[in-house]
Amino acid sequence: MYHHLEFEKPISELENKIVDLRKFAEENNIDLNNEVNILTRRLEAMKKEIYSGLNPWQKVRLARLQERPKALDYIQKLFSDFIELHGDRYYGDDGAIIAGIGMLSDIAVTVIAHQKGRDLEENLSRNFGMPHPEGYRKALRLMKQAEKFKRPIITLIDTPGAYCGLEAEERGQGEAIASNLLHLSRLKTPIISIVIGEGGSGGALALGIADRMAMLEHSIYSVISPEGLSSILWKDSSLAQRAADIMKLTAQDLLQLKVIDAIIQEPLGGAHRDIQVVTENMREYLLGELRILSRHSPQVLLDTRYEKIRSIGAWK
Amino acid sequence: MYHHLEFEKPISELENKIVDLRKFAEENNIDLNNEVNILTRRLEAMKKEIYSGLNPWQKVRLARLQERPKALDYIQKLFSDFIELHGDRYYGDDGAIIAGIGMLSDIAVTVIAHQKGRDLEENLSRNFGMPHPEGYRKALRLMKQAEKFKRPIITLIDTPGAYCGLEAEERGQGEAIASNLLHLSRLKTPIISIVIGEGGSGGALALGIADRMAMLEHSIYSVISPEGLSSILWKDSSLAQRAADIMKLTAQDLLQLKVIDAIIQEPLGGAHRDIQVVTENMREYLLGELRILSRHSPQVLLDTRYEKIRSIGAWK
Amino acid sequence: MLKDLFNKKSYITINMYEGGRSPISNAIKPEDKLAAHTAKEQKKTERISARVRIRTIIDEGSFQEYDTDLEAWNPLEFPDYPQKLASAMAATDEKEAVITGEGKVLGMGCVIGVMNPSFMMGSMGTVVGEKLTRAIEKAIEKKLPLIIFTASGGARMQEGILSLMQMAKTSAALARLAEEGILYIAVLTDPTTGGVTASFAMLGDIILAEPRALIGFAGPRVIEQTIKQRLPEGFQRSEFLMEKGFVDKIVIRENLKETLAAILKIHSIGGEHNVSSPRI
Amino acid sequence: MLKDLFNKKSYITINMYEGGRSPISNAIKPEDKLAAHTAKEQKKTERISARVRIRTIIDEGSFQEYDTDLEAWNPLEFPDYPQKLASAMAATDEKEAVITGEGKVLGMGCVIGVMNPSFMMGSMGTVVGEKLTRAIEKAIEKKLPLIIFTASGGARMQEGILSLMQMAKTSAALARLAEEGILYIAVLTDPTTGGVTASFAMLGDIILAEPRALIGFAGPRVIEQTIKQRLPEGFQRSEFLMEKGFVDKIVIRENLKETLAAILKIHSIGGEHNVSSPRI
Ligand SMILES: [Zn+2]
Ligand SMILES: [Zn+2]
Repeated sequence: MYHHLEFEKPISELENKIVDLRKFAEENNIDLNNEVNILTRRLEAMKKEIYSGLNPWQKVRLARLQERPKALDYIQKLFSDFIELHGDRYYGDDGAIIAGIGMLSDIAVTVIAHQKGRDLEENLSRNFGMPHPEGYRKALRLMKQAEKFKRPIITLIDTPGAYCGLEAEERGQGEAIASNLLHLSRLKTPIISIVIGEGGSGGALALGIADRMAMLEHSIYSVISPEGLSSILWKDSSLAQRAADIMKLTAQDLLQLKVIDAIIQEPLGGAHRDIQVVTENMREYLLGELRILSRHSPQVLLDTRYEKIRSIGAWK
Repeated sequence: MYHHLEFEKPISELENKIVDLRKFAEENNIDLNNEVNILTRRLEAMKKEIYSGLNPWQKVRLARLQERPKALDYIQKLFSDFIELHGDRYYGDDGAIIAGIGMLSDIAVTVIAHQKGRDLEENLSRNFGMPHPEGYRKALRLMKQAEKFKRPIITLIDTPGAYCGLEAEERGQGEAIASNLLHLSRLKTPIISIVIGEGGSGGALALGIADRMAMLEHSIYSVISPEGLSSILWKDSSLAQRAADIMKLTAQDLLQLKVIDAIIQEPLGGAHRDIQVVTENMREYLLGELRILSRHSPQVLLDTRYEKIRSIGAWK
Repeated sequence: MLKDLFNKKSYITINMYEGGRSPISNAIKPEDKLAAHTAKEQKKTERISARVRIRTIIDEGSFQEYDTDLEAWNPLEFPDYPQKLASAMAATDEKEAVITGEGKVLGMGCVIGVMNPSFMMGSMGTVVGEKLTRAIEKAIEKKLPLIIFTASGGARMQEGILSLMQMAKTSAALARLAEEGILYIAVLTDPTTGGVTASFAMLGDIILAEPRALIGFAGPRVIEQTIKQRLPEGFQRSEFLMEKGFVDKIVIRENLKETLAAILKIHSIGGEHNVSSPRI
Repeated sequence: MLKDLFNKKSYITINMYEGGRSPISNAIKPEDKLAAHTAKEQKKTERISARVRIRTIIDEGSFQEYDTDLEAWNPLEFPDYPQKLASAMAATDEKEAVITGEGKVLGMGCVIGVMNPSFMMGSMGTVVGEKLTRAIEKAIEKKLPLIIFTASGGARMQEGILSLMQMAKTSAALARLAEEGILYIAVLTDPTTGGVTASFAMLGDIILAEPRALIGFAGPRVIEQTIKQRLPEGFQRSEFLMEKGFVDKIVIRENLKETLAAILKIHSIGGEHNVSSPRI
């Protein structure tokens, strides 16, 4: 069952009111169609107003919503014949990263994604979408395999960040992320990344060196979590909302900062309201961009990718 | 202090007799020079006879001798400016494998070697020269580095085998060895391997895919230890001597089977009798072969290396 | 080391899910869930001959065997080896521990090698190494994907160092296959150990395994002797290897042909003819 | 996350040899033994400024600084950022947290970048990323080996996502350097954490570290908050990272210049002019 976010309360209240009114009309056999229609129109207007004017913190809440579709939900809909592949060939298989091969329409692709759990049980096996080094190494292994077989790579990003635990440090979280950044920048195959929920710092970036970078409309991407920033700035993680306001973490901010190339539209109220719509928007984006990228030689691809990464930054 | 092997007893007895005789002559002021000279000549003849006619089991004993020089002893003498480098960048640093860079005469080289301990304490930190997967992965990392910087690779082989333990299996001993075999066969830089003591099965082979393969005169190289074979054949590991006799594991056998290209001479009695002599023989061999290998293009090198490996075997 | 793998022809159920931490189960297709389920239920993994395996994988009538005449020799003059070979041949009606050839999997061409666990314990001598290497070279020549089913107690003692060198030979051939960008799928079946595990078994672009197959470098008894304690339940089984990152996917025998076909299909579409083709 | 690394300017001795298993000590040169010994004795690791570091490493009079005019901006309009920058500049007399340039180490030319731990905690904003990337590009252009001394609390929060992208930028530039076959030595000094550890710090062909430097992805406090327990002694110190396989060699400050020179020397002899030269 979907638990409404606080800024959605006026909407759900109005929705309930409409339901009540209909019920009342039916039970008492009165014609209230006119009233119902007026309220329904008001509801639509209210939704549009609320969802198009979400503040950064509201976006954060939406991006992290338990009900928001996770990578596997999209993978199941986007790719046919998907075969999940496992293991880094060094140490383990990390459930926080899904990797495999499949067909996007008639194109064979490699898919790599962070996977958050859709419930508590899955979240435990997925470590809440926070990978260990073996997750990044599995990703790199299969990205190199994609290069070998000249398959484009599609990554879906959705992570609070790389896991900050003892074992992750022992096994070289820093090395694993760094190594991905280096190798992804030179992979001779097209790479497209889409942030579908939460893009958490280096843990997200390790799957996010791409020829095309998009974000779903209500997803976020930042160097640190709002909680993290507020605890650094004000020694108080409960001021996360205030932090979110200043950190420019929405898809719209990142497009303006030229860190991403496109925003993929979600249905009114967010991706969870109609995953089919989002999936079709994603498919259209992916196929369109792959069509363009496939026209380039690997060398042009690499040079363009480098220029793209190279140009980010601002100074006096 | 050097503990004599049983087949060396006649030698040491005669040596003691000569010492006694000299002492007696001195104490009693008698001239026994003639007798001493006769015995000394007999000693030389005996040594030649014994050491040139060693049976396989005696070679096994010599190859494993605690006093036999270990990789680091040779490394210190062969290479100037040697810098040891550590770690596999995935999991750990394996003391059973030494790796580093240094100068062989005026050639920059990468050196990779199994290192057995020279005493019990070192043996514990070296795991008796039996690597874990991280040892093979360190080796591969630094071999690829050698290729990158166009440095020839020299490997020194001396291991009872890859470690057969729980953690080694968990971390993929098989994968680590296999991966080295595959990559070494295509490294675009000259590789020379020398078995300096014990060449134990896959654990040795993982450092032994080379353009030139030599063995020290009294070293051994086999698919399984004599103890292992005898316990398989006769359910009795104490029959190792009998096993050694049939398994063709001496340098001389391997030369005949065309598995190795050369035998490097040891001083009479074994490498431990005069490491300087062995080192100079090794240096001469290495420099000579590097001179030849350096004339070939990487492609010729790879093709020749492949043909060399490809041709091993015998069938009807 | 070799023999202890083969002593017990059928062994009791070891449920790895009881042993250590539970494996990350994130199957998203019903078949995967079925596989995991079935794996639990299975009392033992039946070993089948290479000939039967080929019938279950390769489309009827499409198999062309390679190198049927290659026969082992006794280069080390190892005592009793010729007799052992002769009785293995008589018992299996095969000349060696591997069958190689080409054929089709649901219509898609491939080169295939299948090891025979009942021919001298599937041990790898020079003929096994040579036949597999020739098969790999055929795959390069014909630009066909390669599938190898492993089942082996390791290197063949009786051919000594020459046997060891087959690890190098097959791995070097696979390195060339990889450089050509040709797909290699390894399918690990019970038991896969020793020199085979330390060479071509672990070199697949994609590594599949049958449920509960024993897969390891050292044999379990050797390890127990080394560490002087009992191995945990489920150690060195397929499920354990998948948890440790060395197996891509565990597939029950009934689904193997379809899974191989699905992988071949994706790879037949890839390459030059993938995104760069004008159809998109 | 950033600040807790820097709060204690001098911290108590943590002896890693007491903590976990003893590190594999196999130094074969007397200097190494000395280094290990000295490391034990050291009560703390003094942080030094980038300017001082360059004096201790680069031959006198040989240093030519790059990009002295590059100065941070406030692209996110982050509150108080300009003031923080101004006070960091005033306190350090530097314009940013990294100095780049070229010079000689015992006569051998190289491009060098040195981070300044006291400029806004050595955090990496876009100027740090840009200066390092330009330095890497210079090394490619001039075919000079590259040395980077790291010292950083991670990405600079005030530049948000742009700061994160400097990890990508520097790593992509290092990938091109690697393709050109040019040597890159990373020298990790106290503290090296966050985005710097997860990019160029861990990408050296050879990675050196000063004794007992704090090196990690996550800061110790963040980890303690995550796992809800105290970290073991010596965790995330240089010696720990070497044991875990991520550092090639620990070198005491007194030996750093000579060690760098020795590595540069070996690499100056390598390459095309190594075995293929007529002198052998
Ligand atoms: Zn999984
Ligand atoms: Zn060491």
